Order: sequence, then C-alpha cells, then structure tokens
Amino acid sequence: MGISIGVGTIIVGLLISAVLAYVLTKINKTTGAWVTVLAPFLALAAVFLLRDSIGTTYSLFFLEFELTEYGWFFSMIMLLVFACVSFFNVYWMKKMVHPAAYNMLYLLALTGTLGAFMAKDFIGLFIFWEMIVWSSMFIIPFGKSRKASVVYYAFSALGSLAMLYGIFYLYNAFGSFNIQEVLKLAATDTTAALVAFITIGIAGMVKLGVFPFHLWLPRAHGNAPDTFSPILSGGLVKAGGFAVFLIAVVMPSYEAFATQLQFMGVSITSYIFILFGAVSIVVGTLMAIKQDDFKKLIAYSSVANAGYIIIGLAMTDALSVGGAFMHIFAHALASAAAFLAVAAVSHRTGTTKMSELGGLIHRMPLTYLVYLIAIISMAGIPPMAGFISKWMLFQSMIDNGMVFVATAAFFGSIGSFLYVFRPLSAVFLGQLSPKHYKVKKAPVLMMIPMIILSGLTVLFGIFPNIVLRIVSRIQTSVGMEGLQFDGTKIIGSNGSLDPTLIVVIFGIGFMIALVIFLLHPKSRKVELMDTYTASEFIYTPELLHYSHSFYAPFERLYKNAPDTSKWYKAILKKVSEIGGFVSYAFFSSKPRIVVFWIVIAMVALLWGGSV
Amino acid sequence: MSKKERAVAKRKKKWDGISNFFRANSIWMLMYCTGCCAIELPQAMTSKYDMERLGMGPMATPRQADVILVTGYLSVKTLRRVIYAYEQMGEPKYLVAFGPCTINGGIYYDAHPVIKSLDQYLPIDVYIAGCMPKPEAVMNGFQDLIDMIKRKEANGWRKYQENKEWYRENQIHALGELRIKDEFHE
Amino acid sequence: MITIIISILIALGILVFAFLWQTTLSGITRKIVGRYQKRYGPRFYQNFRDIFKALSKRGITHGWVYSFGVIMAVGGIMATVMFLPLFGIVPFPGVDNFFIYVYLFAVGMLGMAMSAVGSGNPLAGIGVMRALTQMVGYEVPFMIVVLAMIYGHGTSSLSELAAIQQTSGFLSWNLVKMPIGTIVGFICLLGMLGKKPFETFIAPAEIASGPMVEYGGKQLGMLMIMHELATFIEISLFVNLFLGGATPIVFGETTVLVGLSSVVGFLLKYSIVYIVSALISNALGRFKIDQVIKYFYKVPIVLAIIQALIVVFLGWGV
Amino acid sequence: MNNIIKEFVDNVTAKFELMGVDYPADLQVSLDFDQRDIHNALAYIKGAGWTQMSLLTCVDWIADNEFQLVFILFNWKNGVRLQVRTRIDRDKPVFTTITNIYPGAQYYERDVHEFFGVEFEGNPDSYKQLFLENWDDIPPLRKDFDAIAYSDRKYPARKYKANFSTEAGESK
Repeated sequence: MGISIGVGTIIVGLLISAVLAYVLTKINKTTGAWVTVLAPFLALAAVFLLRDSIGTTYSLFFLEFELTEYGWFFSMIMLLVFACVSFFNVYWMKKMVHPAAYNMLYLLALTGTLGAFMAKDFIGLFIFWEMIVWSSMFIIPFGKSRKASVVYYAFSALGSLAMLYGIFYLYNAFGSFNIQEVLKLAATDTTAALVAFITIGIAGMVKLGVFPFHLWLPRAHGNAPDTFSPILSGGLVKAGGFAVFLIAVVMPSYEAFATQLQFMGVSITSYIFILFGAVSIVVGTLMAIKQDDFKKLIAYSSVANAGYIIIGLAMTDALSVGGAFMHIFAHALASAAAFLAVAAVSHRTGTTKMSELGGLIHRMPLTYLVYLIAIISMAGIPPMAGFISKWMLFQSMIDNGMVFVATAAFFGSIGSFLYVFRPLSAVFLGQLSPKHYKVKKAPVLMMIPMIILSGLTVLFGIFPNIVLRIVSRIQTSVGMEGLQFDGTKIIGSNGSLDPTLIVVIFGIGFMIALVIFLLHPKSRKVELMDTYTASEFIYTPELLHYSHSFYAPFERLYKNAPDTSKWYKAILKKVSEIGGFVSYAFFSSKPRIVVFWIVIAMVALLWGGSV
Repeated sequence: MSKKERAVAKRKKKWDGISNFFRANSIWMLMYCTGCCAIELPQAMTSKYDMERLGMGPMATPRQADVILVTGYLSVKTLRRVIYAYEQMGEPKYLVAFGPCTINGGIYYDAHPVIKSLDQYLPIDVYIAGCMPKPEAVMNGFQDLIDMIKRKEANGWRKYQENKEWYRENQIHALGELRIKDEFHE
Repeated sequence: MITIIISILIALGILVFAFLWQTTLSGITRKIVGRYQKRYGPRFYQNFRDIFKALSKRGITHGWVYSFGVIMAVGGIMATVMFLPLFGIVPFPGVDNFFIYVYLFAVGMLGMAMSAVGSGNPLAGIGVMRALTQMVGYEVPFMIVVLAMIYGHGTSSLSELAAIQQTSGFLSWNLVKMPIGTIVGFICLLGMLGKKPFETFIAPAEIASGPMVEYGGKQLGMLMIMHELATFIEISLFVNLFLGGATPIVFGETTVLVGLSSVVGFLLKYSIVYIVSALISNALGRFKIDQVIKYFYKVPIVLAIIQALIVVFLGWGV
Repeated sequence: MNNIIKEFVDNVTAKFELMGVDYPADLQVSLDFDQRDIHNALAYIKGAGWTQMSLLTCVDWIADNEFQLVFILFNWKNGVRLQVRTRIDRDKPVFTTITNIYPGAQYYERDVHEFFGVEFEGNPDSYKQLFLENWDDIPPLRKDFDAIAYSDRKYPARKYKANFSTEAGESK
C-alpha cells in the first residue's frame, strides 16, 4: 500500500514545511526561501491529483475535511498564486526584517486558505479562517507601515466575529456544524438564512474588501511587503468570495429568500448585497484613478473587482455565478501578475511611486509585456480571461434589467481603462529618467512566475471553456443549472460568445496590419528625446514625461466627494471616548472613584440582602 | 557608391515613381511663421483662394508635415529652431521660402542677428517672391511645387542628405553651435 | 471548416468595403464642408491620396512599442470591422453581440494609446488622458441605452437587433420606439467620433493633435486607415441600433430590387448621420475636457437612465 | 498735479545732488543723478510711490565716452512717469546692481549686459545669455559695432551675376 495523499496529509505537510522553513531560514536565508517555493508546488501537484477523489471525506485529529468541487477550484487558484509568487521570496530575503518568520507565516497563510476551503464543518472553517487573518496580519507590518496591519486587523476582527456569531447561531438553531447540512437546513428557515447570510456575508465582504469595508485593502496591499501584495490581492482576498459563495449559492439564497420581496429578479436581501457591490465598483474605480502609488492603485482596483464578484455571486443565476467564478480566477491571475510586475519594478528601481518612474519598457521589456497582459485582462478586453467574466456578468445584469447596478458596472469597466493605463503610461512608457539608465532586466527567476501567470491569462482568454467546464460542474454539484457550451462557444441568455473565434479574427486583423506595415519603407530610429517640442531644445527627460497627477481634470470633478475613512474616524473617536470613560470609571486608581464604587457595591449588596 | 547604396537608391527611385502622384496632391504644411509673410496665408487658405482644393492642409507638428513654410526673415535664434524642425520631418520633405528676406536678407540685409540667404543652411525647393507675396503668388508658388514634385524636381531633401557636411559647415559658421543649452532649456 | 473560411472571406469583403466606403464618404464630407464654408473643397478621393502618401513617406520610430502599438491598433479595429454585419449579411452569425464591438474596439484604442505614449512625447500622454477621460463620459450613457434595448428585445446580437426593427417599416425603428435613447446615442456618437464640441483629445491648436503628435510616415498612414475603419464601426453601430439597419427603401415583389434598395437605404442613412455630425462639428467650438465630463454626466446619462427605466419598468419601446 | 511733481522734485533736490531736471511731456519728469547717488535716489523714489520699474536701458554716448543708464519708473497712484538717468564710464562700464531695490530689474540687467557690455556688480545672473545665443563679438548695440561688417562676415550674401541694386539718385 503506497502513501495515499489526502487533504490531511497536505495540510500536515504544509504545517511541517512552515516550521522547516522557519528553522532553515535561521540557518541559511536562501534555503529557507526555497522551501516556500517547493512546498506550494508540491501541494499544487497533490491537489491537482486529488481531482478524481472529489467528494471524499478526510479527517485529521478532530478536524473533518471534505473535498468539494468548489473547494478544489478555490484551492487550485490559491495554490497557483502562492506557487508563482513564492519565487519572489528568494529575492526579498535580504530586504526582510524577519525572513524566518516571514517564510513561516507565508506557508501558514497557505495552510489556512487550503484548510478553510476544504473544511467540512464550520469550526474547521473558522479555525483556518483565523489562521489566514493572523498570519497575514503579522506579515503586513514587515512592509512599510505598522498601522496598516492594525486597520487590517480591526476589519478582520469585525468579519471574524460576525462569522463566529453566525456559526453559533446556526449551531443553536440546527445543532450541527456541518457546512453543507446546516446550510441546506437554513435554506428552509428564512430567519436563520437571513442571519447566516448577513453574518457570513459580512465576513466575506470584509475579506473581499467590498464597500464599506474596503478601507483596509489599499492600506494593507499598499504597505505589505512587495512579495505579499500579490498574495493578498490574488489569493487571500478571494477567500471572501468563498464565504459569499457559501451563503449565496451553496445555501442557496434564492430558495431561502423565495418568500421575500423580489426586486429585479433577486430577493431584496441579495439586492442590497448587489448594491454594496455596485458602490464598491464606483468607489474603487474613482479612488484607483486618483492614486500615485502603483501598488495602491492596483489595490483599489481589487476593491472594484470585488464588486463584480459579489454582484455575480449574489445574482445567483447560472451565468452570473459562472461569471463570478471566472472573474475570481481571471482577477486572481491578473492582479497577481500585476503586483509581481510592480514587485519586479520595485526590486530594480526601489520605488513604486508612479511619478518617479518612466520609460522602463526600454530596460524591462518582458515585465512590461506581463503587466500589459495583466491589465488587458483586468480591464476586460479580449482576448484575455477578464473579458469572458465581464461579458457573462453583463449578460445576467441585462437579463435582470438592473439599470443602476449596470450603470455602476459599465462605469467601473470603462473607468478601469483609465486606471490600468496610467501605470502603463507613467511607469513603462514615456521618457526614461536618467537615474534609471542603469536599471537591469528583471531576474530570470522572477520572470518564470510572471510568464506562467500571463500565459495562463492568455490561454484561458482563448479557451475559457477549460475553466468554465469546471465551473459548470461546480454549479451542478450545488444544485444549480450549469453553463451551456457549443464547441468553443459560450451560450448566454441573449447572445453567445466565441472567444476562440475572436482570437482568430484578431490574429487575421493583426496579420493584415503587419503586412501593411512591412510593405512600406522602413522607419528611421530616433532617440526618445528627439520628439516634438515646438522646436525647442529640451535636455531633461523627467520634464518631458507626463505622469504627475495624470487624470487631473477628472480628479478635480470629485475631489470634494465624501470620504469613507472620515466616517470610520468619527466612529473611532466615539469608541475611544467611550473607552476612555470606561477606563476612567472602572479602572481608575484614584481613591475617590474607588471609594465611589465601593459605596455603590455596598449599597447594592445591602439592597440585595434586604430583599 | 557601394553596392548597398546603389540598391537603396534604386529602391528609393522605384518608390518615388509610385508615390509621387499621391505626394503631389496631398501636401501637408508646417507653417513656420517667422515674419510678416505669414499674414498672407489665411487668405490663401480660406474661402477666397481655398488651398484645400490642391490637397493642402495645415498640420500641427513637423512629423506629420510634408512641406515647411518659412515665411519671412530668420534670426539666428529662429534658424536653429527651423533646422531642428526641418530635421524632424519625415522624408520626402520640401521647403518653401517666402519673401526677399529668405533670398538675400531683404530689408534686414545689414542686421546683426538676421541671416541673409536661407539656402546656405537649408535646401529650398520653391521661393515665393514679393514683400509680402500676394495670395495669388502664394497659390502660384504652391502650384509650382506640385508641378515640381510631379516632375521629380523637388529634390531639396535629397540634396540636403547628400551635401550634409556642406550645410552643416555653413550652419556652424553662422550659429556657433546647432543646439543651444542654457538655463531656459533644462 | 469550409464555413469558417467562407465566413472569413465575407468578413474580409466587409473590411475592404468599409475602408473604401468610409474613406470616400470622408472625402465627400470634406467637399460638403468646403461648400458650407464657401470653398471648393478637395476632390472626393482626397483621403485616399492622403493615406497612400503618408504610407509612402519615410517616418520615424521611437522603439518597438511605437510600431507594435500601431499594428495592434489597426489589427484590433480590423477585427472589429470583420465582426460587423453589413446589409443584413452576418459573417459570424450568433456571435455578433454588442459587447464584442465595445471591447474589441478597445483593443485597437489601447494599441494606439500605447504606441502614442511610447513615443515619449508628453503631449501624446495628455491626449490619451483626455481620450480616456472622454470615453468614461460617452461610453456609459451609450451602454445604458443599449442595455435597455437588449433588455427590451431580448437579444444582444447586432444583426438581430437590426432585424427586429425591420419588421414593420419605419415605426419599428428604435428612433421611434426609444426617442430619448436615440438622442443620447447621437450625442455619444459625436463623442466617439471626436467631433466638436467633443474634440478635446485631438485639439491641434492646443496639444498639437494629441496622440497623433509624433506620427509621420507609414505609422500615420495606418492610423488614418484605423480612423476611417473606427468611424465606420461607430456609425454602423448607430445605424444598426437606432435607425433600423439595412431597411429597403423600395417595396415590392422583386427580391433583388428590394435587396439592392436596402443596401441603398443603409448607405443613405449612414451618409446622413455622418454628414450631419460633420456639419455640427464645423459649426461648434470645443469643450474643455472637464466640461465634457460634466456635460455627459449631467444630460445624456440622466436621459439614458430615464430611457432605461421606461423600458425596464413601463415596457414601452419593446 | 503739477504741484505734486514740483513738490517731489523739490524734495529730491533737497536730498540729493541733482545734475539736471527736465519735463519732456505731461506727467513725465526726467532726473539726472550722479552715479554715486543713484542707488539712494532710487530707494527714495521707490519709497515715494514709484514702485514699478518699467524699463532699464542704456544709451551709448560714444562722443562723450560714456554710457547713460536710463531707469523708467511709474507711479500707479498719480500716473507720473520718471526717467532716472545716470552716466557711467564707457571704458570701464561697471555699475552696482539695483535688483535689491527693484527685483524686476534682473532681466533688464541681463539685457543691458548682453547688448552694451555693462557689468552689474552683485548680480551674478547678469552674465548669463538672454537673447543672443552664443554671441562672439563686441556687444552689438554699441555705436562702434559695425553691423554690416559683422553681417557680411558671418552670413554669406547671395552672389548675383548682374548688379540689380542701384544707389538712390544714381541713374541706370
């Protein structure tokens, strides 16, 4: 009998390798970093091989695991992102303050996500959920700011507590922790379903960074170490999608809320969730347009994209859920690739401020291509994976006639052209600043994961059915209608899409253009500074580079818009005032207050005695 | 002339043969309005004389333009910029000079900052005489340019390429150095 | 396989027709504008001369992305044209849905923007910034109106949307069914075409023709081809969505005659839309970019939402 | 109005040694000072309301072997224009800068330095080139500068086969 690989083995293996990474990093930094590269790859292979044994239950000590279709899908995305990003760890070891702790926490975060996706009962889900929160909370301060971690923890605690409340409420009502079982039971009880939907939904929204819980996301992503931002954006945030998926689709919400008021084809509770998604699309887009920091810009774009995911999941029809899954997948790949490109730029130049960079295409052409593919996917332009998901989401929005939500989605979709183009223009194109003349190409080991991610983005843009068939199986496994296909075509409700054909036609167009280009006289190569300046002589490339406050005319229009962080600051002030009063009243060492409480206590005691 | 150069020349000639029909009837201008002759261009362009029926039109940058119009006297300071603009243009390119100032200095023949004859520094395809030239003369000059392009005589840009050293020497003699670098050009 | 090849050949035919037709019409419009300004104006084939002259010139290049972006731009726009139905002929039936045009069109625009900024000229960067900002303005109201239309008619296929409008003559046009939407569509069309008052991103006197600032030679020629094709896409979209597409102007028994007259009908509507937009462009001045955005988010978007709500809740115009 | 001008001129005369006063037109006064007094005088005049420096220029009196610096000042309260003038030695044209009194004089000093070769002590920027790029001769607006010779030397003239130009009055 050979060694049978089960979920338990993988989790234990990852835990052991986390400890191993810690010990080895203490001895030799690079060796320890290689452990973080190898472990996710081995886990990826193992989980991939477990494809055939979906539906099996595993147990590890007191924890129960079940490999579900969606658990497998989410785990694959997560492992892919972790495995690709881990190559960067090798280069960041010297820059880290605590490399050993980083490596251990990195693998613990991975363990947490896998455990959460495969947990059979809510207790396992909660334990591993907390493992994600705690490990990432300790990693974030290794970057630029400690405060970001505090903000992250504050929001995560809110989400975790809401989830815990939901779990205990459900246990109280149905006497079980088993996820599938409890959710199916909850679907028959509207009140329980509502509580579960809101509490676990909040946990998911916090993790996804949906408005109004979006504030931690740009802070954490922007300030986390460059190697951890792709994990946060591409991986951990998507765990929120998992939580929302549980209560919206596994439960399923359309059955639970069938008696509720139906609005635009969905129940009013779901519609409120959808509205939050719509608002976070608008807020994320507007804020992303404003940012000067490359990482914060992509972080806000994650807020906007989280909006699409939650809209898709909450609409709960075949196309929208399929779209949301495709979006989770496409955005995980694209944002991880974009963050890795930032990390490569930051590794070579030492900054992520867009106004300080420029013209890096002449030094880092491959990184540029990786970023280009990532943003094409993020903006939802064919032939990348992001287009497929947006198309599917738009289809179901139109079917339901959701005018306002669609307005937000269209705005976010067109607005994404703005914010994804800005780094392209300000960092990679334009004039090369003299201080970056000696910048070298990104190292080969960094290129490998970036190329893998870009390649997958293109591949699943051309042949999305590979993913969509899995998604369709997930949908049938939770009792929904699956997606429809016809060869390479995806059948939508009011039209169909053939991504392969689009790529073929685009290829033909490109070839015609190439032939026209090659037939005509060869161009003369000129220097980048030999450019139209109204015939004036200019010698400073920095001044000939347009990157500072790029969308100034557009930003001006909403610079006075209300800022959510102000509400939170006001709440914070109130909380700290109450806390101050409490500590003044109850924890003071001043004699008169102590005497006052003693008197009160005695009066109470005497009162109690007399009755 | 080496073999390669001859092949290049041959290819150029072939292209010119095909393209001259289009070039002659689609001339985009870069107006370098240095002096008073520029005031005659609006009449030539608008409804009175309508330059567009010859296929001509104004363009914003030297990259897009086919012909550069030097309308009037050139101080050394302006000459530097004209040379820069001319060298930025794509080939083939033509240069039309307006008024006597570009021929022999005109009324500025004795001024210390004003050059006397532009053809020392840049090749000129067509001169338009008159101080200032009337719109009729301007239109006539453009018609001449079109005819010259059709007859393959508008070869100023080729002359400039072939005699680059001679032109460069003259430019350096008058200007000191071609590109100026001071506090205004940082 | 054979059907795909035939489809591609049809699509290539549409591509060639689109280029020839729109370039000719641009020339004719230049002539009309010339007459409008009491001039003779150029020959009607002037635009062909311009394009081929530009192609034959020896331009400059600022590096590989400068040329690659141009090829990507032209390729993307050509691919978009190849998906367009023309006179009821659909090269790829079933997959010609509206979102393909919006997003495949964006490939071309992205290519051009990339190439322009890759030239290293800040004016190109400003031009691209304005073009993108303006896109946020016009694209959203336009898509809302189309949302209402797709919701109402139950299909997002461009050819089917056109076919639905050909069922009962003039009265089934979306121009009649959704008058507010048509107005919004036309305003957005002006924005898409970059006609005045929405000419912010070209602005030759202000930012030296914006993205086009560094182009000369064959790159400029290819971008001019791209411009003509992009105009064709935008106007055909408008005609197909709002004006009933290829509706015959002669009714009768003879199929050939009706078919031919529907070709004429389409081209007539197309010409009218294009010439009217050109005349409006020549009569107006230019907005500033923040005025453009303010305008689009004040008037057209409100009208578009009103139209969408009318269709979704009242069911009028279906 | 004349009273105001008269009063002002009287005040100036009482304070400084005036070389001459002239009234070229309505609301215009020209005052000549000695080179030693000029800075004090300018400071006083600025204090008296002539806050705008419209022009600083130079006149080459080659026969007297002197340069005359002319400061044109304007008073926005009463609209009176002052021409404050002083003469300096042409062989050693050195003058102390007035940029600490009128900061706007910065570019005029560079202008005068470039065209007349007057050196402004205390203003290091005045040596930078302003209008003439790469000038390689004596300053061009000095009377002893031969523009035609310079032009002939620097810019080759067109050679004509026949003599088309005729002097005025000369018959063909």
